[in-house]
Amino acid sequence: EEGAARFEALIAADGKIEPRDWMPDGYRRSLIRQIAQHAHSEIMGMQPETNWISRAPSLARKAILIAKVQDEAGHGLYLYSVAESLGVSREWMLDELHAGRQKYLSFINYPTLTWADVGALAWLTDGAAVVNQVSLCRTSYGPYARALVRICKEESFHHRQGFDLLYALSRGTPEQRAMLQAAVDRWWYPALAMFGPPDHMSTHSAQSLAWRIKRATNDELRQRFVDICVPQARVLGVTLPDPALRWNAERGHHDFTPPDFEELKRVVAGNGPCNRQRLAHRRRAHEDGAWVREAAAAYAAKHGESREA
Amino acid sequence: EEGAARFEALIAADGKIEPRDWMPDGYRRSLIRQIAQHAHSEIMGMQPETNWISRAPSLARKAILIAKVQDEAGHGLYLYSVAESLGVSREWMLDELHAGRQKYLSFINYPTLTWADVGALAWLTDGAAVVNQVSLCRTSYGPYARALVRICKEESFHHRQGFDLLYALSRGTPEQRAMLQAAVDRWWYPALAMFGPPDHMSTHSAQSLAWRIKRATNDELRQRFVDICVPQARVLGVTLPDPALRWNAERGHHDFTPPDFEELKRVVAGNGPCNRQRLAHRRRAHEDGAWVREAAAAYAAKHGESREA
Amino acid sequence: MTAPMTTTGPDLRDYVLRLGDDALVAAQRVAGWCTRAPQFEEDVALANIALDLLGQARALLTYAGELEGLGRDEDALAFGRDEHEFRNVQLVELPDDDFATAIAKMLFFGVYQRLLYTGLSRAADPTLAGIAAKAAKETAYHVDHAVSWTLRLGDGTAESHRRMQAAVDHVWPYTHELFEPGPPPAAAGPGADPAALRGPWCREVEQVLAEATLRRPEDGWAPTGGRSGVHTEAFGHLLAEMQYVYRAHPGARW
Amino acid sequence: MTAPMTTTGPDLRDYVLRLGDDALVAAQRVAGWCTRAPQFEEDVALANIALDLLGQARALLTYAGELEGLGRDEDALAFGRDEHEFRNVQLVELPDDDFATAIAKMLFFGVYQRLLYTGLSRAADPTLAGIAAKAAKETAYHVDHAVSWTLRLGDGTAESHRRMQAAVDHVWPYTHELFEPGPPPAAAGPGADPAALRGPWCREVEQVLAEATLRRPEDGWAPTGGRSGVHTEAFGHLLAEMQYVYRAHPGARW
Repeated sequence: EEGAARFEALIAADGKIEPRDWMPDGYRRSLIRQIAQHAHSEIMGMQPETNWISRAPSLARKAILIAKVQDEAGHGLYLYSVAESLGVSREWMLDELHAGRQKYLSFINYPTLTWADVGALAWLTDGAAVVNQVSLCRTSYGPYARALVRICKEESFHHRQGFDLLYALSRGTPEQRAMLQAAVDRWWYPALAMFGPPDHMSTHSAQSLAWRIKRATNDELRQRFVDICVPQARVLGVTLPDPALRWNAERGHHDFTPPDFEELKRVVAGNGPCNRQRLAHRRRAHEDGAWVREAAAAYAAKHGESREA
Repeated sequence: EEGAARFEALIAADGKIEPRDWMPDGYRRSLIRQIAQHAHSEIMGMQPETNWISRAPSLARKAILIAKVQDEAGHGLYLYSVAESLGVSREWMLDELHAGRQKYLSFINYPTLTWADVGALAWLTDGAAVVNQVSLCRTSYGPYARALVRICKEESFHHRQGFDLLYALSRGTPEQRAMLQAAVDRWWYPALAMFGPPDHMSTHSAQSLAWRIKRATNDELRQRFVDICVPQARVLGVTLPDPALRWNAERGHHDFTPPDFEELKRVVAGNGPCNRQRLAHRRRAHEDGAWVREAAAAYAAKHGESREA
Repeated sequence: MTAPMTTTGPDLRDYVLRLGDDALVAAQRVAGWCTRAPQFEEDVALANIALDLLGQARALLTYAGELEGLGRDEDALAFGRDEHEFRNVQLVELPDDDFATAIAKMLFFGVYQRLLYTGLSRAADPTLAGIAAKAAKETAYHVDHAVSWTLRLGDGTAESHRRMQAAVDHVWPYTHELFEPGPPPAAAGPGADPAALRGPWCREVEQVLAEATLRRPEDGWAPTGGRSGVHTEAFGHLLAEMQYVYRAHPGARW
Repeated sequence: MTAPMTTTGPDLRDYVLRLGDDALVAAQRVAGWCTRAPQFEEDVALANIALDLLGQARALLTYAGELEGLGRDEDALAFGRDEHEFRNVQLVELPDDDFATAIAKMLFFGVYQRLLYTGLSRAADPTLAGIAAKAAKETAYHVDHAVSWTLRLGDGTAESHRRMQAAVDHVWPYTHELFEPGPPPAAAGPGADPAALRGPWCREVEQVLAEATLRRPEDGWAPTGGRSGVHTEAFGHLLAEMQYVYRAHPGARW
């Protein structure tokens, strides 16, 4: 009871909950769900980008892409350890992921079909992630908030690099410009859908806002993102694929057509273009690596943990 | 005793030995060794060519290449069945191949590094095979002689197609012509080595000639091949990589530098550039296909052989 | 680098291009089995099928180039187009992860091709009708081959049954794209309406699956996009390999 | 299509190109592990190593282009040369069939690189010395990483021991090419003579293998050719993938 009172007081004072603090089961469960999903998204999100590492048409861009994928693996590791502070193991979370019981962001289930997709993915989905995560940096769970500060910084960097890649295409050949427009056409709505269902349909939002796990509603964040993108699209000379998109002086915001949430539901349910492929790839990497992890464990057991790298 | 007499008489009369005829053990063993090696060479020889099927730069050439590889698989099958008429099974021969106890022609252990290698391989090594096999068509073992008649016809066709591929390169860009010359430089000596060690070093030749398993010596055939190639090389505008190569009016033949038989020995012993790769590829195909062959056998057992395709 | 694809061009040209791209990409995948088949008889059979498909592709792409009238021959179309200009269904570009996957693809695609080519052999356009009549015979053999393996793998060992069922489940969703609505151009004739082929296709395939003791997957997820140039991630890798030499030597003849 | 390779060009340029090609091809292979590593920590570590190697390649190829003076930048050299113009050893182009093979390659190549770069960090040529000094530090980390995995795999389970020994046996013959005679150009200084590196390399590698309970393979077969542009069949496929986009868009900037 004392714990509960302290928890409520801390939340009310906009303080941070730490791993050893008492917290309601629902709070813990929500956080585990959210952080695991975030971690899985970092890990699974490496795949559409890695698809282009071997074919990157300049060494500088290849290096940037490898570094981005590396950052994401690092974020995944960091986030799994944050989730572990809530009493679950990485192994369990991976089992949940591999079994399809825990999710990752739906945009990852779309294919990267050209080099321009690498840029569009970074510009739009990392851009959306930043908008989302900047707001989450004030989340009530301390370890997650601190992780997000670091992650946000790197994601902003990725977002800018994506824009820079696209900017080069926008100054390029007709084929490059066509590639750029087609990629933006493909990634606009998957990025908008990243903010989740509209507020009136969102099942977790109210409680998460009350617990200050979330700090803004899906629709607020989506609007913020659209307002940021429009001038950037102008610089790139691309048309965002929404004929209804226009400035609304009265609202001080852009009007726009929201994503097709039926499509979002289908993709989350497992029926996006690449869900099966992504999960099969992840499972195969895990299975192919089993003998290596077993060897490392056997070696550590023989020689003591101190010998482990 | 009666069988032996009949065998000697048949050989002396240049007749054909048939599977049910009596034959000396050494004759049988020599034939099995030679026919298995020939079959293995057809099968293993598919690899350096298949390496370019996916990248063939014209659809017409791609079709020709697939058809050639298919012919070789067909030759392999035909030859395994000829060897089976001598009382060994295909399975046993494959085990011998996979274990490295039976050989295949050494040129197969060189890599095909450019598209021009596909042509040079066909022009030179199929050309050499034809010279060899035309002579073998009169071999004393009936089933092998009949197989060789058909195989020879197809090999001549491959040889001409190889020449045609190279001819197109010889009329092409500077890069194509350079590719052509480099490929001929690579394949000339592996092709010359196909006729085996020089007569004075050949261990099996004398007995094989007596039994009319072979019908000409290694050096005779090699000379015949060189004499055929020289004018063809002129048409292609390539230099054969032998500064000593010149017409000897007295002999009525070209003088030439023989292959490095130490290299041939090394390659036959397993130390060519691709021996390990070729054998590993073959073994892997065999192992990966085990479950399929088992399924076919299980199905046939359930449903009777008549159902088998 | 390549002539732009005209979307306002003759209907028949787009239609023939689709058929040609299907056959070309299928041929490239099947040819990938050379030296990798489970037995040498199968190396021969699969090379044969790859050659048939490649022959169809060559005839169709050549004809598409003629209809287009821009001077592009079969090679310019095969090697000079970018990924988004290819009109093949995604089914044919799926990687052949194992022999069961190759057979499932061959069964589903082969039955479709046989029904379609049979219909097209009565097309008003004589060139197309001629290509289709020859191809219909070839695909009948492909179907026989795929059926015989589907039976042996489905009703063979426990392991082969498991693998064949997994392959059927994996490939099935991609079969829907074969029958996407959109009537063929008039010159192709009414026998080639993809929507009308779905019934006979289902009956034939379902019978084979039943005899092979395999479960017919539920219809549900139906990935699509190939006909408008949207492909799977695997396709770009296939093209990179297929087109590399041609593109590395612009203007060369082979 | 590409400027011809001058064999009469400055010695130092050829030498720097070799080093650059080694690093570039190694980076391409190591980067192939992204999303495929046995654990996420390893995804991070291997990406790190790939980045180091790629950074070395970029510095070296840029410098080779400057020495050449034909206006080719790092990308023109990486993406615009044909296979026979690459000067890397065959070791780095071998496919990483499994994790053990990747580690064996990293151990053998890493120890070689560290010894070489350490020597080169005293080169008379200041640019080369600068690149080498930085790279020597990086490769020390690569070696540590490879050693720690060699120990764990060699002395882990029976299965990992079997695989690691097979990988060591498979890769070993390709190590000879690293030390092929031919003194480096004067500007590289005496610390970089490959023949002189073989002794220290052997001692270091042999000690690691022994500690990992692995058998040091016999010396015998010693494939070669990379330094004169003769590669393995796998290399053409690597290049097709790596160069495809660049070559499909001649003249484009990225």
